[in-house]
Amino acid sequence: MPAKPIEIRTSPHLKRAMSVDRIMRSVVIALLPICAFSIYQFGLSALLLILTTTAVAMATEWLFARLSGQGNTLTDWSVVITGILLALTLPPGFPLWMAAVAAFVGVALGKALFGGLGFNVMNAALVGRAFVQAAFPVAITTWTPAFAPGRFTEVIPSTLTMPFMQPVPVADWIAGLQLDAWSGATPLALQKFQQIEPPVTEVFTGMIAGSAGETSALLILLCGLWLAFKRVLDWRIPVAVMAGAALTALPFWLLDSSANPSPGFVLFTGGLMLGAWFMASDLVGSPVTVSGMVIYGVFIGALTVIIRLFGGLVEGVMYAILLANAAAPLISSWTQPKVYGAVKQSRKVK
Amino acid sequence: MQAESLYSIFLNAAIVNNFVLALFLGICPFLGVSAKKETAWNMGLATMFVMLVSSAAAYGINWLLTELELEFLRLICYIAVIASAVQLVEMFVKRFSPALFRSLGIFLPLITTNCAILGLALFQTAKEYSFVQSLVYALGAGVGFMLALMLMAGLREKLELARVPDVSQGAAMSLMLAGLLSLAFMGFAGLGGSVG
Amino acid sequence: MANLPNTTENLSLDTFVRGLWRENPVFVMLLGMCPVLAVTNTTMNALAMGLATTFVLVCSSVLVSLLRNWIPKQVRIASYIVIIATFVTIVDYGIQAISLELYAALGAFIQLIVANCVILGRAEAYASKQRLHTTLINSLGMGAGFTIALLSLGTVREVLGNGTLLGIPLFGENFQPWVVMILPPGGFFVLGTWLLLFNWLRLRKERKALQHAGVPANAG
Amino acid sequence: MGLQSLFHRHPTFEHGIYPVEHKELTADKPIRRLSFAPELVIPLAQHKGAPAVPLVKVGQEVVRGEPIARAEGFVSVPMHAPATGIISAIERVPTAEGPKAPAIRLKVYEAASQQVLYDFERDLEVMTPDSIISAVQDAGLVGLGGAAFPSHVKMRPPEGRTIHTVIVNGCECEPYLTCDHRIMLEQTDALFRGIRLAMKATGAQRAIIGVEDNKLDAVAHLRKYLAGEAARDPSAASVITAQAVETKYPQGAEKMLISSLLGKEVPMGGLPADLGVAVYNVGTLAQMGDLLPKGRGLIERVVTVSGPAVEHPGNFMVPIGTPVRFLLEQVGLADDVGEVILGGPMMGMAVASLDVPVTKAVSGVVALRQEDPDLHQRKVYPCIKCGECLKACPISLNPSMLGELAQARQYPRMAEEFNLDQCFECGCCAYVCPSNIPLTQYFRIAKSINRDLANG
Amino acid sequence: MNIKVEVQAQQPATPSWAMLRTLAGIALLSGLLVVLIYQYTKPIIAENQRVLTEQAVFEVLPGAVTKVDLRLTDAGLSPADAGTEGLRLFAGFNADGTLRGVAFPAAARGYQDIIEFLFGYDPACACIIGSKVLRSTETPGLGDKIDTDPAFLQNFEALDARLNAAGTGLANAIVLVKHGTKTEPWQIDGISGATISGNAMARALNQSAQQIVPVIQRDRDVLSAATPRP
Amino acid sequence: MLSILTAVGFMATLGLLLAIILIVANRWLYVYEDPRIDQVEDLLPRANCGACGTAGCRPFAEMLVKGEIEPGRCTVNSTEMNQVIADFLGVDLGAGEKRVARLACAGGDHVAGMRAAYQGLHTCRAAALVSGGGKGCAWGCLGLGDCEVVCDFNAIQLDRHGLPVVDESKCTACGDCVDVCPKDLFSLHPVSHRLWVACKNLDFGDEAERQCAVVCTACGRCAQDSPEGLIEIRDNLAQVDYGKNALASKVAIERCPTGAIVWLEPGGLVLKGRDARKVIRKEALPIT
Ligand SMILES: Cc1cc2nc3c(=O)[nH]c(=O)nc-3n(C[C@H](O)[C@H](O)[C@H](O)COP(=O)(O)O)c2cc1C
Ligand SMILES: Cc1cc2nc3c(=O)[nH]c(=O)nc-3n(C[C@H](O)[C@H](O)[C@H](O)COP(=O)(O)O)c2cc1C
Ligand SMILES: Cc1cc2nc3c(=O)[nH]c(=O)nc-3n(C[C@H](O)[C@H](O)[C@H](O)COP(=O)(O)O)c2cc1C
Ligand SMILES: Cc1cc2nc3c(=O)[nH]c(=O)nc-3n(C[C@H](O)[C@H](O)[C@H](O)CO)c2cc1C
Ligand code: SF4
Ligand code: SF4
Ligand code: SF4
Ligand code: SF4
Ligand code: FES
Repeated sequence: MPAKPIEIRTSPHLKRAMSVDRIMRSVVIALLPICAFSIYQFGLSALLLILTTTAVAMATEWLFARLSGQGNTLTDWSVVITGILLALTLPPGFPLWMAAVAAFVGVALGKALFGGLGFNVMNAALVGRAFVQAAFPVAITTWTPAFAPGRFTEVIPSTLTMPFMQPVPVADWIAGLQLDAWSGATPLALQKFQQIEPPVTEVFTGMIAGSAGETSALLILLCGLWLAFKRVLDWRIPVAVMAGAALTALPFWLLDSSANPSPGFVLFTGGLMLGAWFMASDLVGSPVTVSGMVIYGVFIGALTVIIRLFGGLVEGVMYAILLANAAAPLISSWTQPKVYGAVKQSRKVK
Repeated sequence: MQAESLYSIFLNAAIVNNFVLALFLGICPFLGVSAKKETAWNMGLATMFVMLVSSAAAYGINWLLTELELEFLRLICYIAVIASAVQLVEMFVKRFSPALFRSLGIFLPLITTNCAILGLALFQTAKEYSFVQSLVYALGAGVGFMLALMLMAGLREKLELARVPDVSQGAAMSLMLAGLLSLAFMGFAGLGGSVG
Repeated sequence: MANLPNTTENLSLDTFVRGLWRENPVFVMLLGMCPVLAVTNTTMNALAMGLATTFVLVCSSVLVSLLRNWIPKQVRIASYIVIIATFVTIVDYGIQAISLELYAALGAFIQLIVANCVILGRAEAYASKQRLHTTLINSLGMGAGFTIALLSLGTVREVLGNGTLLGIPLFGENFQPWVVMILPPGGFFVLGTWLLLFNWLRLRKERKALQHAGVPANAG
Repeated sequence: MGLQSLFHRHPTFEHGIYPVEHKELTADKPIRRLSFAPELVIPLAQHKGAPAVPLVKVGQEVVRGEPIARAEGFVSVPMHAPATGIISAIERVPTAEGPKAPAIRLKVYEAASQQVLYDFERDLEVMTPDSIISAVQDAGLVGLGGAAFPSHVKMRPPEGRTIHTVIVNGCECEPYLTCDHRIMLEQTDALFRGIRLAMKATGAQRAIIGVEDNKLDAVAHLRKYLAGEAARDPSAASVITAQAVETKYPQGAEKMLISSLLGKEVPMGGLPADLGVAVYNVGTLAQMGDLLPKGRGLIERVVTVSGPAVEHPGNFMVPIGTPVRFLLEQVGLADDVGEVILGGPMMGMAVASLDVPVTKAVSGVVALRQEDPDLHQRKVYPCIKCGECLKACPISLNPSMLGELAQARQYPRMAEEFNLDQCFECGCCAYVCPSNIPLTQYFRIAKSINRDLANG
Repeated sequence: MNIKVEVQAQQPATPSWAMLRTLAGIALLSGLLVVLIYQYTKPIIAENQRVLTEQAVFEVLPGAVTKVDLRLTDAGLSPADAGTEGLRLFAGFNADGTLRGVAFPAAARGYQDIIEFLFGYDPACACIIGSKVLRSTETPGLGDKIDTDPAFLQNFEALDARLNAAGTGLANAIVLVKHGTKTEPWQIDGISGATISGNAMARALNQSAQQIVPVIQRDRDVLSAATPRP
Repeated sequence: MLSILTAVGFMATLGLLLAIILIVANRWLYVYEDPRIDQVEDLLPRANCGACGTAGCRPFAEMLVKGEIEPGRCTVNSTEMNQVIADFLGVDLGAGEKRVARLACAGGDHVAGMRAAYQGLHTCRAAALVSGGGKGCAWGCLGLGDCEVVCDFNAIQLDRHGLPVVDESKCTACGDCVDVCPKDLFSLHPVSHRLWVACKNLDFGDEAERQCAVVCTACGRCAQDSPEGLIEIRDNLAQVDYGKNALASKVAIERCPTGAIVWLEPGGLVLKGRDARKVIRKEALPIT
C-alpha cells in the first residue's frame, strides 16, 4: 500500500518518448557528416566557419534567454542547428567576422525577438544569411574552389579578415593554386551566365565549388532520409520541394534544353538539397497542416526555380524559404483540416 | 518606357518593387491595420479599389492639365480629387450599406492619407504610362499592397499567441517583421526583366 | 485624462518640447512613416526632407489656424489638403530651383509630403482648434521632432551603410560598408531598433518606479 | 509504424496513435471472483442522466440482487444490492469525478454468499422490443465501455431514425485493459444472446463485432462459434459477423469504429443513429445476455486490474461498489505506487483517494509506479508547430492552434473557430506532442470554462 | 479634478454657401500662390536642367565644350527646332568647333529597376567614348559601380562600335563578359558582384547603338551642319 | 499673365466643383450619430470589463446617452468622474452601494489537509478537473490562484497559505473571480454584509473536522444565538439570509467552535468568536 500520498494527473497518463531536445539532437547528429565532408573539402576555413557561427549563435541565444528571463534555453539544442546550418550555407572563405554578424542577427532578429524557440516567424539561420547577403553582397558571392592543396594547413585568405574591414580579394590566391579556369565558379553561375552545365554526377557527389555545406547532394540526401526515417522530420516537405522544383524546371528544359537547366541539375545544385531537407523542413517555420506542408514545399521548389531562371539572382532557395515562411501562417489557416463528421467544410478565408 | 509589357509592369509593381516593402509607400496603414487577417483583407480590397479609381482619375486629370498647360497644379489636383473621391465613396457606402461600411468603409478615410495612392498617381505620370498601363500598374500596386498586408497579418496573428518579450511588443516588432519581409522580397530582384 | 474638445491650450515650453519627445510624431505616434524610411539613407537627404516637411507643417498649420473659424466642418479635410498641397508644391519647385541633384535623391517623396499623416493629423487635431501662436510653436516643435527622428535614422544608415557622414568618409579605405542599411530592409531594421531601445528604456524606468513605490503591503 | 500502416490488412480510421499495449500482463488471465469487501459504496449517480432515488432506509437489510434505488425518469437506471447485508448509511462519499456525491453504504454480512437471491425467469422468445427496452432499464444496465450511458436509451433511436446495424465494440484499444478480450473468450454464449436481444430491440438486421487485430484469437473464437451456430440453424448465418480492425488507439471510440467498419462518418453534432447504427460494448451485451433471462440487475462487472505497481494482475468479476483500496489490497499493491487510474491510461481518471468505489463505468484499475517514465515531470517547451498532434487527432482538429489559444485564454474562440466541442479528449495529441504540452488538459479546462460561461 | 465639458448643441446644418465660399476661396488662393511660385522658379529650374544636361553630355564626350540638341526622327537626324519630335540626341563640339561626338540615351532593366544611361559616340573612331548613368536604383556600393568604378569605366573609353558592311547595324554586338576575360575590343569586362547591372548596361548600349549608330554615320552631314553658331 | 489667370480660374472651378459635390453628398448621404457618445466614451475608463452589465464601454456610453442606464453603474471609474458624466448628460448618478468579492473558504494549507498530490498545469481549474484536486476538502480553495491571475485590478493576492485575499479598496466587483473559480467560492456582496460564513463544506461534524480546522461543522450554535431566521443550517452548512442583514450582529460568531463564521470589519479586519480554536495565521483573515 502507498507510502506517500498518491499522485493525480490528467489523462493521458502515457507519453511518447519523442521530445523537442531529442528531435533537435538528432538533427545535429545528422548534420555532422555534412560538416565533416565540408571540412574535408574546404579545409580549415570551413572548420573555423562552423565553429564561429555555432559559438556565436549559442552565445546570442544564451544572452537573450537570460535577458528575457527564460533560463537556459541552450539545452533544447535548437540553436546549435541554427549555427551549423548557417555556416553550411555560407561560402567557405567567408570572413569570420561577417559570419559572426550573420549568426548574431539570425538568432537575435530571427528568433529571440519573437520569444525564442517555436515563435520565430522565419528560419533563423536564413534570416542571418539573408541579412549578410544584403549587407555584404560581394563577400557572399565570392567562391573558392574545393580540394585546394594545403587546405588543412592554411586558411583561405579572406577568412581571417579584420572585423569591419573588407576581405582581401581571393582572385590572386585562386590563380596561385593553378587549378582549372572554372573551379572557382559554382555550377549555377556557370549555367546561368555561360550556359555551361557541368555533369550532374559531379554535382551530385560534391566535387564542386559552392557554399560550405551544400556541395554534396548525395550526402545531404542520405542524412535527410535518415531523419525522415526516424520520423524527426516530415518527409512530405522535402519531397514536395524537390517535386515542385523538378516539375517547374521540366517544361522550360523541354522547350530549350540548351539555355535552361535540366530538372536533375536543378535538384542537385546550389542549396536546394540542403534547403529542402534541413531548412524548409524546419518545423517552426512550416505550416502545421499536412496539406499545408505540401503546398508550402511545392511553393518553395517552384519559387526557387523561378528565381533561378528569371530573377536577378543566381540562387533562390534562401529567399524561397523565407517567403514561404512568411506565407506559412496563411497557408496553415487556409488548409485547416476537415473535422471528422463536418458536413460541409466551413472554410474561413480571412 | 512606353514599351514596357503589361506583364512586366504588373510584376514590377506587385512584387519586385513592392509599394510597401521596397518603395516605402503606405507604411502607416500597413503597420496600422495588419493586426488581423480579416481587417487586412478588407483594407487591402478597399485600397485596391481606391487605387484603380484614382489611377483612372489621375490619368484624366493629367491629360486635362497637360492640355491646359497647367502641369504645376498636378499635385494639388491629384490629392484634391483623390481625397474627395474617397470621401464620396465613404459616404456612399455608409449610407447605403452599413454592413459593408463596418467592414470596409472605416478604412476609407485612412486611405486618403495613404501615400501609396498619391505615389501611384505620381509614378504613373512620371513613367508616362498609357491609360491601360496605368490601370495595370494600379492593379499591380494594389495586389502588392494586399500581399504585403496579408503576409504581415498572418505573421502578426501568429505572434499574437507567442511569448513575445515585452521590449519587442508593439510597433518595434511590426517594423522588424516588415524588415524581414522586405529582406525576403529582395529575392525577387530582377524578376520580370530579362537577364543575361 | 480625458481629452475634451474645445480646450484651448496656453502657450508654454511644453507646447514646443513635447513634439520633440513625448509626442514625437515618429517614435511615439508612428505617423508619416514613409518618408522616415524612404529618404533616410543619407544624413543629407534626411535633413532636407525634415526641413521641407517642417516648412510645410508650419505654414499649413498657421494657415489652418488662421482660417479655423471660417472652415465649415464638412469641408475641412478637403480644405486642409488643398492648403497642404499648395505648400508642398511650393517646396517642390523651391528644391528644384536649389538643386536638381537633391531633388532627384528625394524622389517623389517631396510631393508625397502631401499625404504625410503628421501634417494632416496636426491640422485636424491641433491647428484647427488652437490659436495662432501656440499653433506656430507647436508645429515648429513637431517639425523639429520629425527632423530629429529622420536624422537619427539617416546618420545611422549612412554611417553603417556607407561608412560616411554627410558624405565625409569616417573609417578609412578598407571599411566594409553594410549595404543592407541603405536598402529598404535596413530602414525597417534601424527604426525598429530605435523603438526597441526606447521600449527597453521605458520598461526599465517603469520597473524602477515600481521598485521605488514598493510592492503594496496587503495586510488586512 | 508509418510504413506498417501503409500495409495494414485490416480496415481502420484516419490518424490515431500506437501506444505500447502492455496487454500481455493479463490477456491470458481468466476472469476470477474475489471475496466481498466488508463495506460496499454504491453511488446513486454512476451513469449519465438523472441519479437514482434510494428505495431503502438506513438499517434496512437487503439481499444480493435486490433493487435498492429506482430510476428517475427515462434517462436513468435503478441500482441493485451487490451483496447481502445491511444499509449502514446514505450519505456523501468521495467519487472519482471530484465532488462528493450521495451514495448508499452497504455493510456486507461476513458469511454472505455469491449466490444471487433476487431473480426470476424470463422467456426471451416472447419478448417484444418494448419489453426488452424496459427490461434492460430494470436491469440497471449502462454502457460498460466507459461512458456509462444507459443502454436502453440507445435502443430507442430519435424520431425519424431507424437502426439497421448493431456494432459490437470489442476493440478494447486502451493499453493494459483485457476485460473485453476475456469476455469474448469466456462469455461467448451470453454475448451472442445479448447481441440478438439488442438487434431485436433496435430492429437491426445485422450486427458486426469489431475486434482489434491484436486479439485475433478472439476473432477466430467468435467466428468458430458463429460457424457452429450457422451449421445448426442456416437461417441465422451471416446476420452477425466478426471483423478484425487495425490495432490503433482510439479504435474503440464509437466514431472511429464506425468509420473503420462502415466507411462513414457520424455527422458533426449528430449521433450514430443518424447513420442507422447503435454501438454497444461487448461487456454490456454479455451482461445483457446474462441478466435478462434471469430477471436480474447489474451488480458486478469484469474489471482488469493491472499495471507495474500491481503484484498479481488479472481480470476479476467485481461487485459494484467495491472500494478500490480493497481491490488493490487483494491483488497486492507496491509501496511506491504513483498513480491509480480508473479505466485505461489514455482516458482513465487518476483517483485522489483509494476510498472511491468501483462503479459500473470502471473497466480497469491501472496502478503505475512512481518511477514510471510516463509519470515523470517533463520540461514543457513552446509549441514548435511540428504538426504531430494534427496527424494524431482522430477528429482532425488542430490541437496546436487550440493549445496556443488555450494558453492565451481565448476559450470561446477555441469553440467558435476551431471546433473545440468536437474534441472527445482521447489524449492522442498530448501523447505525441514532443513539446510535452498538456493539450488534452488545456482542452478540458477550456470546455469547462466555456460550459460555465454558457450557464451564465 | 477639474473637468469642464461644454455641452454642444446639435450641430446646425452648415449653409451650403459657406462651404462653397470656403473651398473655392482656398482653391483660388492656392492656385494663385502656386502659379506665382511656378512662374518665379521656372527659369531657374530650366537653367539648372540645362547645366545638368550639358555636364552629362560633356562628360560622355570628353573634350567637348559646346553642345547642340538633335532629334532622331523617322527621317534621320535633324536639329531640335521647336516641333520636331523624336529621341533627344546631343552633338558635342570641341573648342575648335570640330565634332567631338554624339551623346545618345539608352535604357534597360537592371537589378532593381530600369536604368537610364547616356553614351558618347565618336563617329571618327567609330567607338563609344564615354558613359553616364542618368537614373538608377541599383544597389549602392554594388550595382552603382557601373557609374563609379574607374576600372569598369575604362571599358567605355574606346569601345569598338564599328558598323557592319551593309551599314545597318554594329559589326560586333557589344556584350558583357565575366571579369578578367575580355579579349575583344567590343567586349565589356564585367564587374564581379554586379554582373546584372553590367549586363543591363551592355544590353542598353547594344540595343541603342544598333539603332542609332547607323543613322549617325549616315547623317554625318546633318551633324556638320549643326555646328554651333558662335 | 494668361497662365496665372487660367491657373487661378482652374483652381477656383475645381474648388467650386468639390464644394458642390461635398454639399450634395452632405445632403443626401449624411448619417447622424450623436456626438455625445464619443465624448462620454472618452470619459469612461475603457477597461471594457463589463462590470456595468453591458458588453463594454462603448455600448455603455450608448446606453448612457439614451438614458437607459445610470453613470454610477460603472464601478471602475472614480465617483467624481461618474459625476462628471452625470452632469454632462444632466442625469442622476444613480450609484448603488459598493460591492466587493467575498471568499467562502478559510482553509489555507496550514489548516486544511491534502489527500493526493496534484501534478500538472498550475491552475485551479485544471486541478479541479482531476478528481476534484488534491485537497482533502472537496469544496475548498485549491490555492492555485486562478482568481489572482484573472483579476484585472490586482485586487487579489494569494497569502502564504495559498488563500486568496481581496483588497476591498481595489475590487470593482467586476465578477471575474466569481466566474473563474472552479469551486464557486467567490460571490459579490455589498460591503454592509458583515456576517460571513467562510466555508462551503457540506460534511457534518467530525467528518468535516478531519478535513479542515476552520470548517463549518454544522453545530448550529450561530443559528441558535441569532435572531430567528437570520442564520439557518442547510445541507450541513450555516447560511446567512442577507434579506435580514439588519438583524446581524457579532453575537452570531461568539460560540462558533472553529471560527468558520466571522464578522468583517471595514478595512479588511476579520473578527472571530471567543470560543474559536486558535489558528496561527500570518496574513489573510487575521483571526483574533
Ligand atoms: C539552403 C540554401 C539556401 C541558399 N539560398 C541562397 C539564395 O537565396 N541566394 C543565394 O545567392 N545563395 C543562396 N545559397 C547559396 C547558394 O546555394 C549558392 O551557393 C550561391 O548562390 C552561389 O552560387 P552562385 O554563385 O551560382 O550564385 C543558399 C544555400 C543554401 C544551402
Ligand atoms: C477515446 C475513446 C476510446 C474508447 N475506447 C473504447 C474501447 O476500447 N472499447 C469500448 O468498448 N468502448 C470504447 N469507447 C467508448 C465507445 O465510444 C462507446 O461509447 C462504447 O463502445 C459504447 O458502448 P457501451 O455504451 O456499451 O459502453 C471509447 C470512447 C472514446 C471516446
Ligand atoms: C543586396 C543585394 C544587392 C545586389 N545588388 C546588385 C546590383 O546592384 N547589381 C547587380 O548586378 N547585382 C546585384 N546583386 C546580385 C548579386 O550580387 C549577384 O550574385 C551577382 O550579380 C552575380 O554576379 P557575379 O557572378 O559577378 O558574382 C545584389 C545582391 C544582393 C544580395
Ligand atoms: C528538421 C529540422 C530542421 C531545422 N532547420 C533549421 C533551420 O533551417 N534553421 C534554423 O535556424 N533552425 C533549424 N532548426 C532548429 C529549430 O527548429 C530552430 O532553431 C527554430 O526555428 C527556432 O525556433 C531545425 C530543426 C529541425 C527539427
Ligand atoms: S484530445 Fe481532442 S484534440 Fe486531442 S487528439 Fe483527442 S480529439 Fe483531438
Ligand atoms: S504536437 Fe505539440 S509541438 Fe507539435 S504542433 Fe502539436 S502542440 Fe505543437
Ligand atoms: S478561490 Fe477558487 S480560483 Fe481562487 S485559488 Fe481558490 S480555488 Fe482557485
Ligand atoms: S476579479 Fe474579483 S476581486 Fe478582482 S475586481 Fe473583479 S470582483 Fe473584485
Ligand atoms: S506616411 Fe503615412 S502612409 Fe505613408
